[in-house]
Amino acid sequence: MRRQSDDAMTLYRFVMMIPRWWLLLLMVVPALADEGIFDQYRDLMGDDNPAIFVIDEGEEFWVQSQGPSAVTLEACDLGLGAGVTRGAYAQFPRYFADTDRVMDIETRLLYCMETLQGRDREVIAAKPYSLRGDFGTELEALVTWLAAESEGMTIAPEQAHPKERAMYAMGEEIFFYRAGPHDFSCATCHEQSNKRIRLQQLPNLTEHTEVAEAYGSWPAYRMSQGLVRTMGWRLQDCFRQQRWPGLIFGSEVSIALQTYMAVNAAGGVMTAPGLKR
Amino acid sequence: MAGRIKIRAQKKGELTEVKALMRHPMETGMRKDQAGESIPAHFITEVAVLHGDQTVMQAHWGAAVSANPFLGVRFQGGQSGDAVRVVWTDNQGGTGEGETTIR
Amino acid sequence: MNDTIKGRVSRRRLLNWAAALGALMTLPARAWATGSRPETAFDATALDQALMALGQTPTRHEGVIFTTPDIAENGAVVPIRVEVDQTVLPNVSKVSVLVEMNPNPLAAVFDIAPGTEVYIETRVKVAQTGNLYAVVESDGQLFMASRETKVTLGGCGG
Amino acid sequence: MRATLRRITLVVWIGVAPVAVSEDLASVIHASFSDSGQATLMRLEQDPLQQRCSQPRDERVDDDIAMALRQERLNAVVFPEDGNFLGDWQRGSAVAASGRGLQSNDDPSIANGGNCYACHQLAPTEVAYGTLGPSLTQYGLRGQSEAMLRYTWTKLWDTHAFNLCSHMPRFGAQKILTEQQLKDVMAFLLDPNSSVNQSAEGPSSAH
Repeated sequence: MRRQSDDAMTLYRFVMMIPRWWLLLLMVVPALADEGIFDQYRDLMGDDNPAIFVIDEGEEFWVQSQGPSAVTLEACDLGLGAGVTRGAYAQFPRYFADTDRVMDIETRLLYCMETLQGRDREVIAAKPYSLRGDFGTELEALVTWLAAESEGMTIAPEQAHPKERAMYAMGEEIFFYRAGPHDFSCATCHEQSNKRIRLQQLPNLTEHTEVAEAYGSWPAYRMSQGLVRTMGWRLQDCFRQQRWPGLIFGSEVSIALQTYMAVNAAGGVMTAPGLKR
Repeated sequence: MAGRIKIRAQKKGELTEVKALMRHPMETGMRKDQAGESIPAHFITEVAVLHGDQTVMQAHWGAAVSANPFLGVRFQGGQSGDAVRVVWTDNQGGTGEGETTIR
Repeated sequence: MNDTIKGRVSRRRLLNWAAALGALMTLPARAWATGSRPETAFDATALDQALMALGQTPTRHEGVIFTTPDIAENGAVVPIRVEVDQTVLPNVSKVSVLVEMNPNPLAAVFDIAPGTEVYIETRVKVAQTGNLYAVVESDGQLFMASRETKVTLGGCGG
Repeated sequence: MRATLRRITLVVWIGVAPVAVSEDLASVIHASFSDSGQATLMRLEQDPLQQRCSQPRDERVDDDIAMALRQERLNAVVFPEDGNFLGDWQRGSAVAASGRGLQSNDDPSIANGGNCYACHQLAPTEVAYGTLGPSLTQYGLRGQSEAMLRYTWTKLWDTHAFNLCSHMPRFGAQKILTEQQLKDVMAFLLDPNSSVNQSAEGPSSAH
């Protein structure tokens, strides 16, 4: 008891010692600590997003003849019929009868490169994303262009097929699965609203509005890397930071988590490519 | 392949506002790649903004300008329909050029 | 960016471009004097050295309006803007931007033609928290403004 | 609907606890990852605590099993053998600031960090702090009584001893930090001279 009141007295004295300008500061700091901390930075940045180059590059890859078959990807069926690109991104992940599995847009593109162009899937899957020092990959460019082809459209992943619904259910289980030396799951950082890691705002991926904004802004130009990154990369890098082993490109876990996010985001709007730190 | 440039040029009262994005890695020469090998310096050294055949601004850059550089400048006397060009050269002999008309 | 053009250059365009570059080399000499690249200043590894190499120690002046963010989301891309109050600093011919904590502090030098507003926007790399400087040359004299920008670490593995 | 389903599953789990994950899910997870540097597939195996805590926050229940698990964690805490809880606050400050360690791309021969700032406010001069955990600025005001030392050590060693299914890593129990590093972090929190227990110096630093 004694101890407690001493502490209270110390605290009281301490507060009384604070000069007036300091109190003003106390009012300013919480404001800075809020979401608006980078508003000034963002205002000065404007909206000139270097991803605009990557969109063009993706479109050029789409119409470029490649592989042993020397054909373009223009006959690729992204779910809306052969060659239909407008709005296709917004409906992924989805079930495809020709492969009898749920696919995200990245694995679907690899499927088209393999089946239409005759290219070796393994070679592309071995390095889908840029490494340090690279200036973008074909897959990153294609995904960026296709996301731009869905800009302004409603996020509407298919959930009609049982395999699509099973994928969602699995994604939800994985989202909360804790493992590794740090006991981290996706939920560790992404099941609460209004939280930050360091100064980065963390989207609550279990909440519709926030997951829609987050999911709809990928792929995104990452200023820290000078590259456009895709959702598939985003998941790989999350698991690296979760101290988990390496997430395999196009794996069930990757597609399940994308399904979980896309369905939670359904009804939101595609704004990609985003501009992120 | 010569580098790409995206340019907007807009009349704002007496002034013409030019905003340009350039496609370039702007490597400092101090980074290492995933395999631990040094990534050679590769950055734009000279940039010029031209209104018609008049140079309105010429810049000398170091590697500290960010990747995929952004440049905004304003000059007097532009008219709608006039050509605005941005050209650059880099330390490896690469070049880039973009052109638009004032709106 | 709706009003954009693609800069992929065909051989014909490249020839045109070479002609333009030729024009660039000759025209400015006629119209206005552009400086040559200040190599020594770019090679300097300390702020004082770099400022010295630009000619003289600049004087602080309120006429130099330098805008930088207080806190940058990432040091790889820090947006900056330099403007000048031309009623107090007339005839500006040059704007330099320096980043104190970078391995080579001088980031960029802009030669401004007469009739061009002193209004420069760009994005620079800032290695760590420290001061950024804008130095302008007005009637042959150097003036400057400085601003501190905090560079923050990223989240999970920073 | 989904939440109800989850709750039913949860009840079943508790009945036969703690067998949480279906073999199907476990095999899918294993097939989706590959060894990467020090981050091997072994890390995907859940211990009983991880199994128990793989549920949404709002669906956790406090029951006998939870109490038993907490007690088990509490009993397993290893206190410093020499009885000395406090190391060097400046070294502790560096541990709190470093986020490296145990990632697939981290060099295992370099000491791990605690990454405290990712989630907590500590020294008021550091503006880049996260908010997943509570602010620990002025933590030292709580004093250095034996109870306080043991409480704080336990929180760092294994937070689940008090707060089952907390998001915080088990820095001692999982050997993320060494005993010496934990002592240094203790000093960073509790030493009156530590930057955690100072006020921000003025407008420019707090800005």
